Amino acid sequence: MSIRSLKENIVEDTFTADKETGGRSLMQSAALRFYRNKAAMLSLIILCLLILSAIFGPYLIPFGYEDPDWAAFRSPPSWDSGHYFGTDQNGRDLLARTLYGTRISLLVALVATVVSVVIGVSYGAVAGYIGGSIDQAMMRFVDIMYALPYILFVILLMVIFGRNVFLLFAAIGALEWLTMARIVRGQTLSIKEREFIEAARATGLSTSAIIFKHIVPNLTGPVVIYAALTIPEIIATESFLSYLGFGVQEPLTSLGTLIADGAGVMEVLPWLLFFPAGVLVTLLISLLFVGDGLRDAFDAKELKR
Amino acid sequence: MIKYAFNRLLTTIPVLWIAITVCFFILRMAPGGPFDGDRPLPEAIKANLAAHYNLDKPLIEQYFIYVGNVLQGNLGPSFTTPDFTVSEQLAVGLPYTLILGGAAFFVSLVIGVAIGVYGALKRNSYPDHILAAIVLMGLVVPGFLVAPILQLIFGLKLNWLPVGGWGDGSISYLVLPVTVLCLPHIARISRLTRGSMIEALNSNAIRTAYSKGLSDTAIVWRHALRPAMMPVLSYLGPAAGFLLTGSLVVESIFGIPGIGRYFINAALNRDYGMVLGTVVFYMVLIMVLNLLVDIFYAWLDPRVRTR
Amino acid sequence: MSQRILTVSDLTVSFDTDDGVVQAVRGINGYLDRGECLGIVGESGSGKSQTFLAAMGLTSSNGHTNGKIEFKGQDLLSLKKSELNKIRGDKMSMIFQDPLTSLTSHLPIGKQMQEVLRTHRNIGGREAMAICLDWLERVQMPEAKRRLKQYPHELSGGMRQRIMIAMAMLCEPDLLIADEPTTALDVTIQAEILDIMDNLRREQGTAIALITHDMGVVARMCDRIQVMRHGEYVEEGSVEDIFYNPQHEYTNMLLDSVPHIDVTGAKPSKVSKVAIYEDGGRDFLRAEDLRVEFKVARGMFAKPAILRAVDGVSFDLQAGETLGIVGESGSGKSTLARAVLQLIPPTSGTVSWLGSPLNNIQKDELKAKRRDLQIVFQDPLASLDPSKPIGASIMEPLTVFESQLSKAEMRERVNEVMLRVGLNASFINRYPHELSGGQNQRVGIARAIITKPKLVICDEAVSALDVSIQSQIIDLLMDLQKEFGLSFIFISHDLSVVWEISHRILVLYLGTVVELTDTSSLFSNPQHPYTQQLISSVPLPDPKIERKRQRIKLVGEMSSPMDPAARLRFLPSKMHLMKDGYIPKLEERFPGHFVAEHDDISELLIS
Amino acid sequence: MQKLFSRLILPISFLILSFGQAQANTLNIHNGSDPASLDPHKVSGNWEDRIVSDVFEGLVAEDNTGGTIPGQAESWTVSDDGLVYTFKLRDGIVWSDGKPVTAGDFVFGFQRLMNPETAAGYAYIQYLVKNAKAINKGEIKDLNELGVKALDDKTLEITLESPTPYFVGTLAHFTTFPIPKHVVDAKGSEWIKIDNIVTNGPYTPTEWVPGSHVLTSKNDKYYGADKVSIDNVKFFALDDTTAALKRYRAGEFDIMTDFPTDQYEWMQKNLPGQAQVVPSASLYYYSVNTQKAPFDNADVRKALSMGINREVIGPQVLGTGEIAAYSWVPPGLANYTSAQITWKDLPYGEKVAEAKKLLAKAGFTKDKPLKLQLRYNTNDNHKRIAVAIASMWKPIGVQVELYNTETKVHYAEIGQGILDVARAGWGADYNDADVFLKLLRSGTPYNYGRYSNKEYDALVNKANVTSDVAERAKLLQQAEQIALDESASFPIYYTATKNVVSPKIKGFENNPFDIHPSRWLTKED
Repeated sequence: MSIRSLKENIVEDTFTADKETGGRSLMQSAALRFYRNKAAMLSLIILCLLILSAIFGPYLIPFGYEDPDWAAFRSPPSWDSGHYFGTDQNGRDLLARTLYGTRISLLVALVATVVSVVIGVSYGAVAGYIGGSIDQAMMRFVDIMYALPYILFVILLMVIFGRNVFLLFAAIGALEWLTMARIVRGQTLSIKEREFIEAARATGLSTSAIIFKHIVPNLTGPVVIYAALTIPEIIATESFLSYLGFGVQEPLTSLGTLIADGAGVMEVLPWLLFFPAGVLVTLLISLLFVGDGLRDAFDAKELKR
Repeated sequence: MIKYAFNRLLTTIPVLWIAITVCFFILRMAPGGPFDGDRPLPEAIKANLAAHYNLDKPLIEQYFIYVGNVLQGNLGPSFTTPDFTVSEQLAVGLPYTLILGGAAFFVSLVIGVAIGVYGALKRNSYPDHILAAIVLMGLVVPGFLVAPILQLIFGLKLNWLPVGGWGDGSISYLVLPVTVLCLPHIARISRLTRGSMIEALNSNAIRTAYSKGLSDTAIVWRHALRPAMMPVLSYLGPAAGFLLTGSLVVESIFGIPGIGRYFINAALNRDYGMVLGTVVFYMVLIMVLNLLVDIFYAWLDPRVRTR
Repeated sequence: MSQRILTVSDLTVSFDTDDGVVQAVRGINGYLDRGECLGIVGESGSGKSQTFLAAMGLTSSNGHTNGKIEFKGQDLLSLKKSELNKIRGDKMSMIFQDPLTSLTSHLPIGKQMQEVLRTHRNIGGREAMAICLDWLERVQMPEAKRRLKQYPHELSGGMRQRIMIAMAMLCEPDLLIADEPTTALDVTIQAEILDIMDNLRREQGTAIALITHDMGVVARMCDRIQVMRHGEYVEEGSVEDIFYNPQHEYTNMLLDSVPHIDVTGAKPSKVSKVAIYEDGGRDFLRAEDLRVEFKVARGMFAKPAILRAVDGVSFDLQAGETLGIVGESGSGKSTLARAVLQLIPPTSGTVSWLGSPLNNIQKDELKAKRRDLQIVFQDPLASLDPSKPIGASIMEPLTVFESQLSKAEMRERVNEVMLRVGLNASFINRYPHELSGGQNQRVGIARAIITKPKLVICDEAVSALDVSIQSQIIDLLMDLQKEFGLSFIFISHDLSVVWEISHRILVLYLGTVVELTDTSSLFSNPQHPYTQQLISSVPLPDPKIERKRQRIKLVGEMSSPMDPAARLRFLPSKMHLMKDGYIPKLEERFPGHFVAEHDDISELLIS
Repeated sequence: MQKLFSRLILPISFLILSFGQAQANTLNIHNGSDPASLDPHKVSGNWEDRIVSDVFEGLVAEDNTGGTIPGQAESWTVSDDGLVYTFKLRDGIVWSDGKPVTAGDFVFGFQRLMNPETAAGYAYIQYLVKNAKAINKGEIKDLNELGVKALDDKTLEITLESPTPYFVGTLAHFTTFPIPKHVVDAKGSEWIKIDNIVTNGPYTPTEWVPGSHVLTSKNDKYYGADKVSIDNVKFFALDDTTAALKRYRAGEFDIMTDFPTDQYEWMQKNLPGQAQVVPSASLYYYSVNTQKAPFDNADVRKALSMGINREVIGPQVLGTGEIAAYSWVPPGLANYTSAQITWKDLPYGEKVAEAKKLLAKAGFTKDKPLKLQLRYNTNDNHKRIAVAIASMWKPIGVQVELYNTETKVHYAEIGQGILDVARAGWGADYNDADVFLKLLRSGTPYNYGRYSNKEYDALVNKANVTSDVAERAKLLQQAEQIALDESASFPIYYTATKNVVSPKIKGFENNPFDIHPSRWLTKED
């Protein structure tokens, strides 16, 4: 009737003939589907290039990200001076700063995402699996957190953690986990209803064993997808905070800080905006496409948005 | 329904209370006080100011005074603008924010849904891809960058629209700020709509509708659109919040006297009363909006109604 | 020849998928005449629906069609959409398997129906309403007028399907395509729906294309049959030809796989002859007055309603015996199974296992006993952890109950059991989604028997499978029973399957036992009116018998277990005691034949 | 509901109304931040000063170069001991509601300023007045003890704590403005609401939309009204100067009181003569913690100070050409010539060499660098200067950790002495060198670096009771030289006023105090 059952039949025919011992896990088949998605693969390649250049780029260019070139303040991009992206108002090489900024932005996003994943998954899985009034209470708490003006809290945290950008983003991650917890809980609720969980209970597995052996592994798809979508969100949040003047501490920089600085001088020193904004837009688009690709690869309908 | 709405609002009271409490104490943990500034005040004057605003009392007492005031509907004084109480400030800013946010809300919903439905109907065609790419740019280019670019192009180069300000409140002053506010939401709403519309169009119910010989228009409007709106609807509650925080950028760049800017200015100025006031205001707004969303849900889906 | 409505020639349908092009229909030819009922029979994935979806222009967007489908002289495949829209819903209409999702949930029934009339007949308002109402009455919709304002979710499955039929018939089409119209319905409802369709065909002369996997349904309804497999018609002929003189081996296999209930009292061949009475005897498993209640929230401040899913069930089971539990949806059979295994804690009553209680005992104690009590589930794919290779799933009980074994020993055991259930050992590292439904169900069985349990509960274990696979799995279970002396509780809504393998059968109705006796006397001498209705509703895959059978129709419809009047549906004479919570008593009418108290059947028949 | 509705309609109608007024001769000023208040006792910033000083007038007023001229008082006399000032009020001065301005309104103003209950942030400016400090601290409860008395409706007598030569200059400050007693008596704290407020200045506020603008209109009852040319002044609040510049370019603003430095070059090219950068009587400096090792060592401080290449900052880093500062008191203050840092004229290379030597002597070398934290409050220019100075210090063996915080935290912390080196700035509230020199006196709250030198304190204290102008200047100069020699703090550059003025505006005179009362300006169409 449906294509799925059609395929199943064909699969049955093929496999009875097939004598290989290996199998494809859901992860592996998702990877295969992802591999076939051209836009997502291209984005992944671009993303990898960006990450590699953020990691190794700063070592390959002759200028440091914090040292002024006293001879070249506000100089436009030039092949001769070696400032391929130009310099800023402090005579610092923009290429070096862009690479460095990309690195910081990615790191910051990573920290926040890891924190949000860890909290969100454990919270959501526990709430979803235990259920009942505990679940109600836990989710009510999430609702409360949702209603709080998020950006205000970030600003307050900024005020408290202002000095340490990684601490700050760990804190942002600690606010970002709400959606993750909701998604994980929803998934857990539906996984919990699946018969294999009942089978595990019928086998006599303990609650914690069921959560960690059967539920958490099956959350990989949604978690990976949502984490992939959290990263661009955090990068965007970071650039927003930079605009408000809460960016990372000088002489460190981030893409958000560079763009916020560049936005004010777009008419007079356009290169200060153009290059970092180009990198940010490329980065975000790649991340979004990769996230979309993952979603399609895992065929996660409930996460389609 | 009214009873339901009332109950919902009732349950928000403890939520509000928790939020007020958390904010109240977090704020006081932050270094710096409302009267620190580039001209340090002599101790005597600081003491006068502290006494004036009850800041010399023990923190816990200040907390109870504040909560007591809020219960009486009084959000207290603003430290940074002594001529206005917090409620007065919010009352002055609210109309601007509501007009701006409401317009942006409406425009992003209409355009976002239109693009999404179009994309779902023509999925994977070139127009679909091109529209998606344009819309995506709205999502990834930050508002604080879009705003000055639009100002430059439409305000200064083309001279079509005013660069900023509220002017006489006419549409021409609203176009740019509303556009900046809308772009990311158009992107999100259109993506959501496209996805859920595709799903709705693949549903059994739509298959039945086709088998009845209905035209495409009738199918989209009568049968597919409402179920497809469900995920969009659940996005709208939070989106209203994002519009508020987004208006922070828009208001400061376009010089519009809404309440978005209080979010940051009050926190930076350690204007405790103002911060808490905005928190209370924001939460009440979000809760009312979520309630509206729920009611709308019931309209979209009769199954929710009878539950 | 003027009677010919539909001609299909050289039709192919193919789909682009991730795994390449899939040929769903590979060049078929066929026809349909006026007033005729054509059955298209095939197992899942045979492409039987695709032919008619193509005719309706409903092939999904990644599909391609080739060939010709002529409907009264027009080639449907080459028509423009607007032209096709003039035909579908008017001269040709279709009903689907799942009536809940097939109706638009946010529109009232009346609007959905009127829409058809407005589109094709340009009739609206009262006139349209009157036509809709007329059709609802013709499909025997109770309280038809009220239904027009209701939403689909407020109606039962049977009512929804009546609406689908009424809606399809509004323009009095020449052809009604019914795609598995009764698969999602209970057997008593199925019988009613089939009768309605049959009457329509007689009265209106509407040709019906009936797509189904159920040989019994075909036997009852069809004049002519097409047997389909892998996108091709393998055999075609009149209903008698196909059933009594099948030519193709596939047709043969299909017919053989279908259990033929014998209502004369003969024992089915598959049941093992003797139950092994061990020292425990009837103390092997005993459930007494078991009750499971759920609280159903009715809004934030209303008191939750009590749903009695299992309402005082008692039975016992002997070692080596198979107890079949049948009941329609909502009868509480799955809840009963889970309560027995303590997967859902019973509200009251006791379950004892080998003389000692299973409920209200320590966790550890229960865990130790679980080794002997296993369960096989309905949905083979859902019952396996998709993130683990099947070998790991099969091994899991060993890691719990025989953790002293080394990894290698465990793997050895897994290999053994896989061979035993007919799985290739090379599949050990495969994932559930790579296997077919039948293979996955073998995995589920392997997992259930690896610890050599004494009791296995099969909860609709074969319901999701095609008949051919179904019979293989049943054979496997019977073999295992013989080999290991297993006891089974076999739960199903399908009487014919239960008939085939059970020693004794328990009939459940809304959480209560209405009849419990050995298989042959249940079928040859059913006592309770409900049992009689149930048996008479099962379509038998034998056209001659089937068409002669008298169907028993009782007043009322199965309602919710939350409705207090529902318990006394078969005992209306005691309805005045409803408020006291009167429950019909179970009486032993013959030795070992228990029947719930009921009024005389003549009182209950629809006149 | 109706209330909400009217609130929705109000701003729109207001703006339609004001749009109509804009047709009349309206001066549109980009005024920076939102004013906190219109109450002279509740404001502190220069953006508030611009509005408040336009709508109120004190005993004295300012001309278009910031010079002191008679205001509400037409003349005054000083007693021989320099302690008692007697002011004669002008005839016919009235509030905008027609009620006369009396000496009593001034007394009321002063008393209100010092009343602890008012909690006026800037009250300390007038601690010069007898008993002012004690009243403000709550030590004296009776407000009538204050040294400000009305001898009659037209005569005001002010008694000081000690002779203060610059006292009359401070009377142009908004803290001394008269307050309409009859309105405060009638309306209480509501007197300041836009519907109630009455003023005695050339303008009177007519509309205030917080976050957008304050509109003031010409006060026809003002004694000099016939010479006031501009009918309305609209002070726009817009913190984002980049956005403001765009609106200036679109013709929405006539004057900007600040502009983004990066745009200076562009403006000089495209808006010639409109962007005006003028040295002002204010100082941009780095405070250094003189109580904390190793900064308690004057040599270390000197090395750090020498390591700053001041000539690069204004022209290169900021791009607006601010002048390098080698004195503590900016040039241009009345009756004063600043002392200068002795090594001012050494070439930068030699300064660096000398700095290295000094640091080495204190035990810091390239391998064992001096580690310090450089604090600044979040702001693009502060950041840029800090980055530049950090990299100037790097070669002399200083390793800098940049530490930025928001303004409130910055000042709260450095006010408590939590700093190694921190940015600060100071401007002249009134035209006297004491404004700056008091910053380094022991125990004053704004002495962030806790610099303490008895000789310095003695010299400054002595100067402030010296009536002879030349003698006083000499004493102050000596003190300044001591502070400079000890590198008590690092002056960096004299802050420039940065205005953008449309060619339509006439009468805008640049001055070191950045004072441009609207009454002197005219606008051509």
